[in-house]
Formats: sequence, C-alpha cells, structure tokens
Amino acid sequence: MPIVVIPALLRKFTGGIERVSVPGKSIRELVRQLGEQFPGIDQQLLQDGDIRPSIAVSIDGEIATGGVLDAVNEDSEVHFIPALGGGEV
Amino acid sequence: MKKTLVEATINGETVEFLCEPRQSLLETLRDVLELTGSKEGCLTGDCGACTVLLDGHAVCSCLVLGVEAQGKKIDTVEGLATQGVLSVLQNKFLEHASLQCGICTPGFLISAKSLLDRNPKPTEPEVRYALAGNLCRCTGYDKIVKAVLDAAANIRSQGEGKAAAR
Amino acid sequence: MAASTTTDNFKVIGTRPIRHDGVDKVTGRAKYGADYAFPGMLHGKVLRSPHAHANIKSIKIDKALKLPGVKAIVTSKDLPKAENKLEQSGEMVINPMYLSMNILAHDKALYDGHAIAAVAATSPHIAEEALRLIEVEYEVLPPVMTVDVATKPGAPILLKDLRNKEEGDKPTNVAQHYQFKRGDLAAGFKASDYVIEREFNTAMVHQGYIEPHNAVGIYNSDGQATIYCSTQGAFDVRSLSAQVLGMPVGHIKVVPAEIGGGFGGKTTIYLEPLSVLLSKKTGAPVKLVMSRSEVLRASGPTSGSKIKVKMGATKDGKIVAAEIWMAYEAGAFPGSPVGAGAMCIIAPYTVENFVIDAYDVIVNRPKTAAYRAPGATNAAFASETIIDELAEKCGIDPIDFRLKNAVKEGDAQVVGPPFKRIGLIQTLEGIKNSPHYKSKLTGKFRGRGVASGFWFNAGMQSSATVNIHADGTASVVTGSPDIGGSRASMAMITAEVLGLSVTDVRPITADTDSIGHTDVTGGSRVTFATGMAVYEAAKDAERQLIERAAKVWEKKPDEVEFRDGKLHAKGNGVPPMSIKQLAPRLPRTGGPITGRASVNARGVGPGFATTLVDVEVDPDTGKVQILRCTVAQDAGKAIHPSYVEGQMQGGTAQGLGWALNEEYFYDDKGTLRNSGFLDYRMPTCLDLPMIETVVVEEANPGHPLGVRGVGEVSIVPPVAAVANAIYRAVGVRMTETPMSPPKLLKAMLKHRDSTKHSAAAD
Amino acid sequence: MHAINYEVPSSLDQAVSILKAHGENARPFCGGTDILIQLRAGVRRTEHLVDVKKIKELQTLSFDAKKGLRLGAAVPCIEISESDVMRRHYPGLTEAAHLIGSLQIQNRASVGGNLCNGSPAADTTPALIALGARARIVGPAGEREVPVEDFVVSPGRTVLKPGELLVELLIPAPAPHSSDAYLRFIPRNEMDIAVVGVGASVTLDGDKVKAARIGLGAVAATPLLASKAADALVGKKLDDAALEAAGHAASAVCKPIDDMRGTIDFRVHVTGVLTRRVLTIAAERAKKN
Repeated sequence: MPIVVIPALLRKFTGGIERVSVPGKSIRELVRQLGEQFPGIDQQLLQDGDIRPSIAVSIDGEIATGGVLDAVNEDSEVHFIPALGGGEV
Repeated sequence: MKKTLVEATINGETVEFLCEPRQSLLETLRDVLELTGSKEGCLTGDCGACTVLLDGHAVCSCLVLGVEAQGKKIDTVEGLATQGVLSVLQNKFLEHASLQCGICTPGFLISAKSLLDRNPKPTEPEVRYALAGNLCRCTGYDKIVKAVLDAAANIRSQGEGKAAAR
Repeated sequence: MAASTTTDNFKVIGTRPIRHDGVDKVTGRAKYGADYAFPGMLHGKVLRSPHAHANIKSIKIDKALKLPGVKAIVTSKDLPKAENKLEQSGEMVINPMYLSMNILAHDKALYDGHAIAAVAATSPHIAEEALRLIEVEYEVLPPVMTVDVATKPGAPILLKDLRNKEEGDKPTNVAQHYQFKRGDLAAGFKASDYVIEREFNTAMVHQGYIEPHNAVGIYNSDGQATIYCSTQGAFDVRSLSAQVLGMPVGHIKVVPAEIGGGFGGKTTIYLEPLSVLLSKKTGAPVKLVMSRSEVLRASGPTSGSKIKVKMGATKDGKIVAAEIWMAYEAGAFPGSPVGAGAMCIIAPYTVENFVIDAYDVIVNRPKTAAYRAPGATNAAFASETIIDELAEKCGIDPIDFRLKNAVKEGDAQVVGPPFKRIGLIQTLEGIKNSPHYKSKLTGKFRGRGVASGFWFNAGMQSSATVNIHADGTASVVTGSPDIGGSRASMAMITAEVLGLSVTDVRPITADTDSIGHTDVTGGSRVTFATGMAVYEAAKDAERQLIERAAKVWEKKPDEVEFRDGKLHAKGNGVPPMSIKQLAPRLPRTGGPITGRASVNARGVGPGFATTLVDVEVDPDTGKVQILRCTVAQDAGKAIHPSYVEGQMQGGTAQGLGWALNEEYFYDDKGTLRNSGFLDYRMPTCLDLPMIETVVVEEANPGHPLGVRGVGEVSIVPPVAAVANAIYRAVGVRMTETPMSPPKLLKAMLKHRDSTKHSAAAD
Repeated sequence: MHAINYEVPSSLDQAVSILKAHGENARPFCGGTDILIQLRAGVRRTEHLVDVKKIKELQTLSFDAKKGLRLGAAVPCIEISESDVMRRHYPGLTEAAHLIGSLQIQNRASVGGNLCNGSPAADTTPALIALGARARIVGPAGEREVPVEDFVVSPGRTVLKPGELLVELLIPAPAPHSSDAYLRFIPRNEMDIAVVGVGASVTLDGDKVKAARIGLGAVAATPLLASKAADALVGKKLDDAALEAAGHAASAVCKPIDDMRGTIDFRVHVTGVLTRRVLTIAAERAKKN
C-alpha cells in the first residue's frame, strides 16, 4: 500500500502520526482516502478539486507535475511539501 | 519647450540636432538621434552604462547636457566597429564571454577603449581602476578584466597601438 | 579546473562558442525594453508614496491633467476588482488581489515608493512635472519596519483582511507559518557534546540588475494589447497583467525584449499593466521606465530576516540536533521566501533530529520578489556560521566536518523525500583540491573561510521548436528570455543532436503568440527544462529527417539511421547523406520539417556549491578586503562552460556584496535613505579579485544530457564564508549583515575590551 | 526635470551680469556632476544654468615657486591628477582630486565645483583647507577672497551671494621641508562619498614639526579646520604619542551624524585613525622636500 508522509503542521489531523499507509492508485484516491481516515485533512490539500497551488507533491523522491491525476504504485512514498514560491503546508 | 540647434561630430559624422536644454546627452543620443546603444542605469553617474567619449574623455552622458555637445566630438558604442569589422576589444569581450545580460557592455567597452587609448600596457589593478566607474551585476568582473588585458596584449602584439583599439 | 562524471563524448556540448546574440550586444544594436520607440509614443511616470504606511484619503488629478502635454492619469479606480485567492504563476504563488494592490495602491500606501497614480504625457519631463501637480491627501500611520515590531502584540495591522491558519479570525501581520520536523529533538541535544546557539539578523538587499524595469504598452481599439518589456517571463507578464487588468490572457501579447539582468526580480510585474491602462486611455503607445530610485524603493528586494539557530554535535563531529526559528520580511504583501529558506537551511547535512519553524511576516517595505536561490542565502549565513563554530569546537577542519555530515544519494531531504544523485561531496573535495585551498594564507588580520550551500533548482513548463531550413541549417525557437547566454546553449544542444555546426543553428526567444507556454527564466531551469524541450524537439526533427531520407532511398525508416550528423542507409553501399544534402529534397518528400516538443519537466537535479574566501581586515576601521575567492559548484553537465563559470562568478560576486556592504537603510519614518547606486553599495571592479571556479559535473540522471542548472546556488555560501573568514582574521563572530565597517569595527572593539591579547588570529 | 535655460558666457563680466540678472534663480554650471542630479531629484529648482567652462580665468592651472598655485575653478580633476607639477608640489590635493568619483566623473568635475556644491563630504575641500587655500570670488560688488575653511556655511550652502562666482583657488607655495596628504574612508574602494576625509600639510624643522594644518570632511555640517589638533604638533617630534594626541584632538572637534554612510561613533573613531595616518604620510613626504 502506498505510504503518505504527513507534513508536520497537518499531523494534528492524524493525531501526530507521520507515516500513513493509504490504499489508492492515484493522488486523487490517496487524498480521498486520507480524508476518510482523517476528516478535514483533504481540504487542507485541495483547492477547486485539485492540489493547492501552494503545495508540491513528491512521488518516490521526484516532484510530480500532474496534481491529483498522477498515478502511484503499491510501494510508492508520497510527500506533500510547500511549493517553492511560498506554500501553506 | 524651446529647443536649441546643436552641431556635433558623433562617431565621426557631423550631425545637427534639436534638443531642450534640460535633455541630457544620453537622452539626446537615445531619443533624438536613436543611438540607443548607450544605456541608462541610474541617471546619477554611478553605474557607467551611459559612458561615451566627449572629445576623447570618458564621461557619463547622463551627467552632460545635450546642448553641451555643441562643437564637440562624441564617440559611442555604435562607433567602435569600423566598416562592420569589430574592434579588438569587442572581439575579446565575445571570446572571453565577458557579457551575460549585456546592458553594461557598451559602457565597459567605452571605458576600456579610453584606458587603452592612453595606456596600451595596463596592469590588472590599472584595468580595475579604469573600470571602477562601470557597474556589472552579472559577471563579477572576472571575464571583463581578462578580456581587457587580453585585448591590450593583442593590440600590442599587432603593433597597431591606439589605432587597433579604436 | 573541472571534475566530471559525465562520460558522453560530445562534439559541441562542452565547447565555448561565441554566443549568437553577442555581436548585437557589443555593437549597441541589441534592443532592450527601454530602447523601443513607436510613432506617437507617449511617456509615462508613476507617482509614489512618500510615506511608509498611510491611508489614502483622496487623490486630486485635475491640476495635473491641465498641464499642457499631459494626456491621461490612472489610479487604482481604473483597476477592476481582483480575486483574493492563491494561484500558481511560474515558480511563484500569487494572490491577484495583493498583486493589484501593489500595482497601484488601493486605499492604503504600504511602503515608501508604493505606486499611487500614473501619468502619460508627450515627454518624460512633462509627465514628471505632472506628478508634482497631483494632490494626494494621506493619513499617516505608524510604520512597521521589522519582524519584531510587526509581531508585537497590538502592532499596527497592515492588511485588514489578512488571516493565518493558527490565529483564526484575528487580524495579523504573520501571513504564514511553516514547520519541518524529524526525530526527537530533546534526545538529539542530550546526545550532543557541543551545542552552539546564536541569533542572526540580515538586512534586506536588492537584486541590483543594472537595467531598470520598463514597459511599452499598446492597446488597440479591438481590445487586443501588446506589451514590449524586459522580463524573465513573458508568459507570466501576460497572465499576471491579464489578472490585474481583467483581460482575457489571449488578448495580450507580450514581446520579451533583451533583458538587462533580473536575478529573479523581473519575474513579476510593475509597469506592464500601467502601460496598457494608459495606452487604453490615450489610444497611443505608452512607455514607462523606472528610475534607479524607483527600482530600489518599489521593485522586489529580497527579505531581511531574523534567524535563531541552535545546533548540537557529538565530539567526533556528527551533527545530531538542530532547532531553528526563522522569520523573513515579506514586504507589504505575503510571500517571502522563508519556506524555501527553511527547506535549505540544513539541506546539505544529514541531521536526524530537527524542528524548523518559519514565519512569513509583512512589514512596510516593498513586496519582496525572487532573488537568486530565494531565502537560501540568509539561511546559510546562520547555519554555516554555526557549523563552522561546531567544527572548531570539535577540532575538525571545517571542510572535513562538512564531509562527515554531507548528504549523498539516498539521504532524506529536509522535506522528507530522498536525494537522487547529488554532488555536494564533490564540491567540498573540489575546494580541497583547489590551488587556492592548497596555498598558505599568511599575514596579520587575514583569515580564510569556507561555506556550502544548497538550492532545489526548478523544472516547470517549456516549449521549443526546431526548424530545418532549405539549406540544411536550423533555427531553435524557445520562450525563455536569455539573461546569461542560454540562447547559445539551446543552439549547442540542437547542433549536438543534429550534428550541425553551432553557427548553423540560430537560437530565438519568441513572443507569447509564437511559441508554446514557457515558464519564467528562473529557478536555474532554462538549460535544464527548456534544454530538455530543445533536446526533444531536435530529436523529433531527427526522426522526421530519417523518414524523409527513407523516402528518398525508397527504404523503410528502420532501414535508415542518423549518426555523426549524417543519414545512413543500412547495408549495401548507399553513400550517406548530410542534412544539407537532404534539405533541398524536403519539399518533394512532404514539405518543411519542424521538430516540436513541450515539457512539464520532471527529474530536477538539485544544486550544491562550496565557496572558499580569503579576507584581510583593517583593524582600525573594520574594512574587509576580499583577497581571494574560489567557488566549486555542481553543474550536472556544463553545456557552455564559459557561461557556467559566469553564473558561478556572478552569484559569488552578489553574495560577497551582500556580505560586506549591501543593505536597505530606512530611517525611523520608514523612508528609504539609500535609493541609489551611490549608497546602495554593490561591488565595483576594484572590490573583487578574480573569482576562481571549480566546475563539478555530477550528471543529473533526470536529464537527457545530465544538466542540473547553474543559475542560483553560487550566491548561497559567500555570506557565511566571509563571516567565517572574518572570524579567523580577527576572532569576531559576525551575526549581522552587512558586515560593514561600522558594524565590524564595533564588534572588534567590543572583542578587544573582552580579551586582553590582540584580536589578530595569528 | 523642469525646464531650464542654458547660457554660455565667454567672459567673467558676461557671466557675472547673467548671474546677477537671474539672482537666486541662476547657478554657475561646470562639470554638472552634482547639480544635474540635484535638479532631477528636485533638491534644487534653479532655472538658469550658466556654463562657466569657456571663461579662461576659470580654466587656468599655473604654478609659481614663489607665488604658489592658481587653480581655476573650472579645471577638471583629471587635469590635476595628470599634472606632474601638482603631483610634485601638492600631492595631497592631487590625491583628493583623483579620489572624486570615477574617471568619468573626474573628466567633468572640478575642484571649484566640488567646493561650490557645499557638501561637507567634498573630497578636495579638506585638502584645500590643509594647504591654506583662499577662494577668489568675483561678483557685481567686485572681488573678494575667502579662506576655504569659511567658504561653506551649511550643507549645500556657501558664502557666494547671488551674482557671485568662484573664479579660482589661490594656494600658497609649499614651504621648504613641507608636504601634504589626503586620505578618506569609504566602505568600497571606489565610487563612494567620503565617510570621513582628512587632509593634512606638515612643515618640518629637522625632526620637529614647524607648522601643520589639518582639514576634516564629512564629520560636521561643513568641512572643518582642526586648528587645535594641528597647533599641538608644532615644536614636537611626530612620534606615536604626538600622533595619538593629534588624532584625539581631531576626533574631539567632530560633530558628525548617524546616516547610511556611517555612525557617529564610527566617524569619530576613524577621524583619529586617518589623522594619524595622513600626518605620517605628509611628514614622510616633507622629509624628502
């Protein structure tokens, strides 16, 4: 199952948990699943149905460019990090 | 606004033009004579991007009035090449990659020419002093100083002295 | 001197051809934004606030309008309402409402120099005179100039509707809080043999490009506008101007002029929408050019900052804990690079336990804009000074200490994900092996300092087309404005792929209608991302050439191959054909060949640099002379080594200026006192030595040619390197920039009082 | 910039009558390196610029071993720094002229203009004060001479009355065994305005000081003559103690301001440092004369 690493300031939604295993084949599914496990956290990541412009998504060590559309593998590690231009995470 | 008729020799050509007394030589060159090679960086004589030769002396054209050009000889970057052949300095700036954005380049070329016209064998400190009135923010000056030293050596080896620097 | 891990034997890449735009630039022909002129063109000037913080009660323009030659005046009333939300724009995240408020102050002037109104007249002098006739009634408010003042309880609030996630609905000057955490901080400090804690303060500084901002706007009666300007991102000027003007993006064409330096400062807009507004009102082309004073007062500097660093190491030299608090001045609107600074501050080292808190704070200063590795230099000044001190405590050479802790492939970044292939260690070894490091520094009041730095580099979107001409030469068209010689690199990549001579390839930077979307020239991304698009566009052209040759030879494409710049038919004795030979036959084989590619580049390779500096300090005045300087940087692959060195030298020079004399100097009213090149002291030719370079080439696996991008990271280490050199020269740890004579002399006199013996380090 | 009139008189009389006609609204115009900046910044709003560069009295540079130096007010700095006579007899003033701005500025700016601009930080003024220079002024009421230390009355303002014009600077011939020197402190190595400027002239009698003058710049509202600091040296050997004392005495007369160029403490401290250094250089030179 893909692992999502929760940014420090969003760990209040996960009760301090940093690494969460979440089922899903795309960033969209991972965020939806996260929201079901930890209500409210998905809204911190989304704006108008896609990843907030102030957040960058790293999949397996590389900054992804497809927002919620990017695919993830069973063993992927996903990080949500502030975008360079000034983020919100 | 009342304008004054001025006659000057610019890059070897006799030119007549009208300008307001409040117009700087830089503004006159750029806006009246459409010689936009000389650049405006500060309008206070601190950056040297507008450097031209006034009767053979390097000056900041932003601190000279257009009307002062009356009867004077002015040389700008547009006059450095002869019949489309680049001067040694121009070529050395290209060979040494002495320009990045290029906005300061015209001023540096004129200041460097002014130096080599007077001192064909400058030391590195002499080059640095002669160019201290020209700011470059891109290069850290390294490749500019090397180009000027190389140009001086090249001109000497050609034995053409001042002529080649022009 | 270079250390290379790239093995490909290139023909063009790695050579040093004359740049294609060079002749225009040494003859004065190159057209920069301020060089454009059009028939009937008017000249614009901007009225700017003399107050740092004031309510605007009224603006009366009737007297100014009556001045002969004045054609139009615009104020914020002429701007449509802009949305209050975050949007991605190139490498920036912008809020259209704040952007609009910065273009023309709405109800409040938020810094000395904030634009209030703009005039168009028949001459710049008349426009300037008209400014004196505009009557503005201000209600002056107390200025908020520093992070400390801005965050004090009861501090004056700059933006009434600004909120942050943590303070709920409370008005605030703190726009953003970032936090990065790993491991167990307490345990980390418990395990430390040495702990160093210091507070650092850095002054706001400016990019200092020599060419002032400029724009010529032409608005046509059909609602179509064209903007000519010097910018790092024509597409960003288009989208940002569309936001501010409430125009469809497609109705604006931006023509990027030659640009006289940017360093990040020309990735946003200031004059562009005003030129269009004034053109719309007058029906004539309108040109605006900033004065130097306007550039310094009102265009993007980078943040001043307050940074507290507490770091612990074991006696064998392993950094085991870091607790960091940092606050950056964003200027009058949110968006300092503090987040980036936080992600950079300990990026070069593996630290198991850390907590980094970072705050974006608004103050009555110009809105900050990107500046070469935004946020990283302030951060490295703090961390690299502490690391130098820890190395000393451990009795380990500062370079060896860094090597002990240096990140390598697989180590986790501050933000979590692991690094791919990186070259920090190679830059440290590059310095160790440099003639400079091996030379002995002797003499009183002299010292040698070292520091390292990290920058992410960026990917983002780029487009390129490669056109094969009728004579077999080519042109390569991109949307990346060329500040430092990137056009030459684009031509070199094209020439390399197609086996052409670099002089047979003409590189062009196109306008926003003539090439696919291309993000800013920033984030060190042009040679990486646009270079990737160019590489693929050339490959696309190559594929088509193979198909055409196959047609000519009546073979299948897979029976033809392209090598050494020639097309070869497999098998029996068909003589190979050059592109020049094939080109005349294109019309009869299907017409012209245009190779195309667009990318949203992945595989960004981060950059590292290490800088070595020798200084001499005048013990009686505190004046610092830079005696020698060497910088080692990982370029991935150096396409045009001369311009790679140029980037390294230029970034280093800016860092040295930042270290020694550059600063925004405001008085207690919040008025900028040094808004000119006389007192905003950038290094002159006489202030710098030759800057020696060590180009490390640790190929970036994420790029077809191994490119990382070299534009930024060299500015990161110099400030700390100078501070560390000063310490070794006179025994004083400087924690404030600039390390100018008054500050250093004060510190030295204090130090002499506290220590009997002389401060000389020998 | 606001509209201006530009006139080029060819004689002193013409210049004076033009200046008189426009009164407060006219200023002599020489190198333009200060006034054009001030007009653009709106610091001055002069409407008539009177270009004095064509007047021969203002262009003379003549040295006489007995009478001394006549330095025309419009002689560009570059002529001074390139003059062997100047370098030999007035090395300090020559250094000061050579320090003004860049070569581009030195090709335009004049010592007279530097003085008339009235800046407390002018580089050549302390050097002139050290040499005991007098300013020869011509105006509607005739001629007068003013010691340079009394020429500037406040930042940007001088003793010149409407219609008056600085013609030349008169500098005594150097006494035997005397010389001068000028040092300034700037944060960079070029292109800055002096944060502190110190000029000194020293006349020796054997190994003792026979006479000395010290001029200070950028440490008060006007350039200063530091008489106490200089007089205290007379009859003394120029040893460390004497230099130390002179430095302290010079620092003591400073009334500087805190600004973007330096703090009060810094300026006071550096005044002492430069005074010691500049006296040492001047004395070294004097020994050779």
